[in-house]
Amino acid sequence: MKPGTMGFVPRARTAMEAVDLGLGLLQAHWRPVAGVWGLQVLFLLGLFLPFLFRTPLWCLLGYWWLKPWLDRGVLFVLSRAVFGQSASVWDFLREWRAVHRRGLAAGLLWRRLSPLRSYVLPIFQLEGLHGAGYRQRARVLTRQSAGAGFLLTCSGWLFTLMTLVGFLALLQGMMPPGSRVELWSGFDTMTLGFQWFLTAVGILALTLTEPLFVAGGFGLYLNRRTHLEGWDLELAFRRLAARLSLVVLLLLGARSLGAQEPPPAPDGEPVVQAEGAPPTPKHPAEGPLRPQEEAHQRAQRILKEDPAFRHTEEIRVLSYEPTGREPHWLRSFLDFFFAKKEPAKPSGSRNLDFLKGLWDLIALVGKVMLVGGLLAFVLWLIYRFRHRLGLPVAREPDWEAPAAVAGLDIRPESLPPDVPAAARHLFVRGEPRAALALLYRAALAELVHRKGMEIPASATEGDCLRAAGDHLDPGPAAIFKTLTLTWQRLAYKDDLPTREAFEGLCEAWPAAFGGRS
Amino acid sequence: MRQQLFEQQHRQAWEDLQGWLEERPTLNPEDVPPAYRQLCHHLAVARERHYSPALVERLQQLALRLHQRIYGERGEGLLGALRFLWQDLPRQVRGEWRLVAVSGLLFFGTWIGAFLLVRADPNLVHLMLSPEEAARYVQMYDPKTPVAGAMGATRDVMMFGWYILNNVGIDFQIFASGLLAGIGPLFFLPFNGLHGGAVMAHLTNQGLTATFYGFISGHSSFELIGGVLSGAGGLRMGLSLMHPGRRSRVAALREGARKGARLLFGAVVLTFVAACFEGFWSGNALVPWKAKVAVGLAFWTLLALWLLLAGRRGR
Amino acid sequence: MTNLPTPSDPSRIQWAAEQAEALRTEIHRALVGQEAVVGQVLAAFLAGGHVLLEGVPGLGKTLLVRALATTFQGAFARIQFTPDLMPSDVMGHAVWDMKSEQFHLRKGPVFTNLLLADEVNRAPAKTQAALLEVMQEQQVSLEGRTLPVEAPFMVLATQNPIEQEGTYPLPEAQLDRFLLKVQMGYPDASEEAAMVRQVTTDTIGDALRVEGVRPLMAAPEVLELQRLAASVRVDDAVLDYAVRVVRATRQWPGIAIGAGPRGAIALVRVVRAHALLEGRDFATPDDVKSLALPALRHRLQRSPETEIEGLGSDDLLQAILAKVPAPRA
Amino acid sequence: MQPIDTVRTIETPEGVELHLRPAGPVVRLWAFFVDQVVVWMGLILFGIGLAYLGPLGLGLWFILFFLAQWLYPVFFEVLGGGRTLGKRWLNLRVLMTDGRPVGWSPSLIRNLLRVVDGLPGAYTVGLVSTLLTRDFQRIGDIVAGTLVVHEEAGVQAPVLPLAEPVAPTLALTLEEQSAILAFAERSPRFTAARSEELADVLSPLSGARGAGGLKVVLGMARYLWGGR
Repeated sequence: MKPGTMGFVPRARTAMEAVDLGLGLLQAHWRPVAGVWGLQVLFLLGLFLPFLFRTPLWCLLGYWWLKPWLDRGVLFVLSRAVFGQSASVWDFLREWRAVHRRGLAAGLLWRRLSPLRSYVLPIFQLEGLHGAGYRQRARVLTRQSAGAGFLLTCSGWLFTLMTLVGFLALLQGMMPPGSRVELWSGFDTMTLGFQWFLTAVGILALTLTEPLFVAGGFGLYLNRRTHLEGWDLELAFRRLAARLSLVVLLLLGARSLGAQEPPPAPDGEPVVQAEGAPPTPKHPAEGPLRPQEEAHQRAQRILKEDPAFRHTEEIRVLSYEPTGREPHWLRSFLDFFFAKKEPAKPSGSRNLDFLKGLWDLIALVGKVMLVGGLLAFVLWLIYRFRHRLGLPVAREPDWEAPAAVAGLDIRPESLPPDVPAAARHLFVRGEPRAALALLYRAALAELVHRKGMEIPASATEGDCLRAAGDHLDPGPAAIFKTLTLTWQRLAYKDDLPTREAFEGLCEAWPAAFGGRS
Repeated sequence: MRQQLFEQQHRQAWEDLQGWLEERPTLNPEDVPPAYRQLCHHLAVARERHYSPALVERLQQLALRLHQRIYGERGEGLLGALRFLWQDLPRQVRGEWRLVAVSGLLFFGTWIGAFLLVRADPNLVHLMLSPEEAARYVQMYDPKTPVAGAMGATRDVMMFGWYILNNVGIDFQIFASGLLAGIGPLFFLPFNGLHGGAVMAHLTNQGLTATFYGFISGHSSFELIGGVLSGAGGLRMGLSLMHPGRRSRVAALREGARKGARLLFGAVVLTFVAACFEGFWSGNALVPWKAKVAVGLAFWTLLALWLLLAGRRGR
Repeated sequence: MTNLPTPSDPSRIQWAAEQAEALRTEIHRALVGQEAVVGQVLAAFLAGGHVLLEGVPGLGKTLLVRALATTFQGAFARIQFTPDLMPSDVMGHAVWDMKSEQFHLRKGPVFTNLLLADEVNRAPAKTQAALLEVMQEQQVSLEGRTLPVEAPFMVLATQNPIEQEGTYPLPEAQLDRFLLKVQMGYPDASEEAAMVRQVTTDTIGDALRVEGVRPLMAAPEVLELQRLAASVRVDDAVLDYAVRVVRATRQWPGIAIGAGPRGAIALVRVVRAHALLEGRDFATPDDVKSLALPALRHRLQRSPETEIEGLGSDDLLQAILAKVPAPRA
Repeated sequence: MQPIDTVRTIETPEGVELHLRPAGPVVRLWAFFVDQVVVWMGLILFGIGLAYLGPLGLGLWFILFFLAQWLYPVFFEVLGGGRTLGKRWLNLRVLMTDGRPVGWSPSLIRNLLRVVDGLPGAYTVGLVSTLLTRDFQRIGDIVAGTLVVHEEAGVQAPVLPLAEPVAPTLALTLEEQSAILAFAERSPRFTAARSEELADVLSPLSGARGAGGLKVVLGMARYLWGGR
């Protein structure tokens, strides 16, 4: 064992974290733990074998009682793991005597029910203390994390219980639905078969959860010593001292050194502990079942298995006791408002009915408010977020025909009654630009107001042309296209149309955009 | 630099950050990120120089708390939830239409199958319902039995609570059991489908159409589609587990669960709405049953339109 | 080959329009579909500007550029930008010649007419800066000598919108150097079918087929076209419209930083070229509208809220175009 | 072999490593237990109150039950900084595996998947899962990408014991300096005898034993810390 290497990081932890440290050690070293543990469990089961068939539940009890003996194997492996070593089954067998020599009897007898069992286990197994020394040491060590140690012990029970219930439920779940075997009802009858079954499951559950308990307690122990004694510091200091001088300084008290070496060196200290075979049950349960019991069980079995007795169904209904009369909240409501002109009921129960009606009324108002409020809230939300929700939102402002498109006034009232004539007139007067503009905007006005074409103010000539394609027949559309192109040349290039071209447009205009001419 | 000097120089900065964490701000919010980066730097320096463990631990914990605070997930709030319902959920349903279709088929397929079978041969109902159950359903929808709504408003609230507890819980269970390789939905959906179809056909056979259809039509759309969606969510999760694609199984599962949970969320909202209707509307005896059926059909249409069309327009 | 018409020839616009149409047709021989992209790239080409092409791989970006190069018998070069690409790999460097015992300049791939800078955002900033400098100055400084790059010179840089990891996004300020940012989407179904057919027929491997493209003109004609494009008449009303659109980007909610004056200049430049492509010698507001997106989308910086809401630059620009009134002639 | 520790290291975008300390099944069992007690106490109390309201009360109680059963942990985890009441009691916290606080969706997933962790009857799957995973995650945690960690205790700056600063007679490595500082910080909590015992290990360095040696070592810590 090199003093410098540690299998875990010693830090001052909280108690619960220390438990997790123990579990972490267990996770990392689960293989050797499983090896040693398995060996012990097999040994124990072999020991129980003669009794297993007759009195299984006693075996389960015995197994449970002997757990402190089993724990020692786990603690042995974990104590090696603390120094980064992996203990094998052979190591365990070699150290067999050392592992079991200290405090086994006490652990199995008067310390068996200690609520801090796994927390104090290292004190006598690893430190080898007993008697007054043990008590003092245990008092010091458990002064702070005793609460956590107790919780850990309870967790051990709960985990075992959880595993047990889990297994039972799993098996129950795997029964085919039609088989009608109710595992849980086995607790009532406790046949031998069920006892075997229960023992097997119980031993399995104990076997699976006990190492957790030991590891958690060991974690608490390690952490407490780190807190109390500064293990980590001692190691660092030793490294420093070793670096400083070649002289090995072993000036520490034997105790703290001894505490470092799990398991304790097998020196000749003549501590005799009761060891050997765990106590075997002295009184195996009385022989086979007694006749009365047998008869009882047969009856049970018949009741259970014969379909004639077995038609039971579990029906779960949410039932409410019928009120008998209709509550007539409506009538009470009317009564309430119209000063009970017509007593609806015989007067004897009227008073009560009225109260009942009032109560119904309150409930109704509450309900209406609840539902109404919910509804209003939802509506408000929809309204509030209508934009984000991508709902069709009314255009803001509602679309109305723009007064001007591309800078041209297209309101109908701004147009002369006879557009082509007015345009010709302007053209002759030497205002071809105005003339063409008139033709174009009149055509647009026509499209907007007669054909219902929607053009926003940001539409360019090209947009209008595309939109017009959907609203005009091919003939007029072609004319509108020519008109647009001519207008664009004029507007953006100052390119005057020829007279013929203009005339052509004027002539085609009434037919295409007809309405007013 | 000696530790003492280091502490002296930066103590103020650390205390400021601590104060910001404890809601007594001495820092402007915009100064926090730089101060946090500075702290990270200090932590790295303190570790590198092996300052005393207590100091390193103190800085480490401060940094951890700030990390959590700064990188906390910002919820999208109410608006996000609404947008999810209006856009993302229908989109996702359409995106995962295969799963939704499988889930729907498992549910409605068996439903319709059971319905047709029992309609064809009324005796087949006993394959799926025990006589007591069948009788109980008949009794429940017997016109002479008062329906829930006729029992006053307090009963409505009670039924509402029960429906939420029961139905949403079923949705949750269908979803979560999807993790078992999708077996949960594969079992629950057909089971519920068969049961529902058998009940429906049986009651129709008994001539209880008015009460039965009147009662279920109002909320059926929400509840059944909710069930289908939670089934699809569970299937999504199970599928990610079985076919992780090119990702690790856990990563795929994580992604699948996130997607599935979104479907589930939609399912829960639908089921909640269903419970509202079931509690307050379906049992209402004042409304003629034909009107209820008409309303129910309208809801079916609206829901279908919602799932098919909502959120189609881009952002 | 066409003879150059004299500048005074009234049919020169006619000629230009024919040439432009022919260019378009030839390019479409190699590249099926993507009408808008081809139009925008040609417009940038005629306007003498550079283009940033964004689109997922495999849409024919390289094909487009090679086809364009073939049409005017221009030199074509392609640089694949990688993280270890150095500026000298782009610009060229001096080599010691053992025989003549002199330094020789080895010119880099930028000395060409059409340069395809593939995945430009994968190279580190200094290499990007070198390329952007050439684009701006049209010349290269090597070993103390200034070497002009032959006109016509056009850079088409591509970037992949999805792979953002391990890339160096181009700095916002330098994006300004690109006249247009063209977005290449997926082709529609029929186009894609035609494309697949074309690529898989008579082709071995992945070779790009540009043999079908015929050369149409030579560099002088290109320069003449560019000159003609620059002389297209832009009416004050159209100019004013373009400026108003650009100015609107600066006040628009949801835009943190709008386009600068350079944006308006670029827009008008490319509007001229576009008009020429359409066979007109004057620009209309429609030209402005149809090119505002590619010319401005890379010059905006969205505000954080907008980014969170997922609104793209294009959405914002569309909204602006829908609000800005068309010009009053 | 790597020494066992109870931390999981995450690296932040700022490039520093932060330590999370995953919590194991024992402490989580108790947190769960406390939660259940609280929830059921609440349900029973409300149940008694609501019983006076008749069916209306029953309905409200159903809703409460639903909320307590499914959403109680989610609400507390998201709005209470990753802590339900039980976790608060036992100083636990739920975080994402990268150290961020847990959000609605992961919290919902991890709590809904209790259905799976609870299989076959009494959380056996969850227990086995926590034991088999390195960070004690149950199935719900794995799927949601979350982690239950021990809450940091909030270290206050310890006060170094007063001592005359002494310069070490020889250059110390950083680790050694750190150990001496740590010793000084923790020595008030050791017994005097143990402190001296530890200081004695360093007697080659301090040149003294017993109380004198302790004083020298504490002085060195003072010196290393920065006192002159």
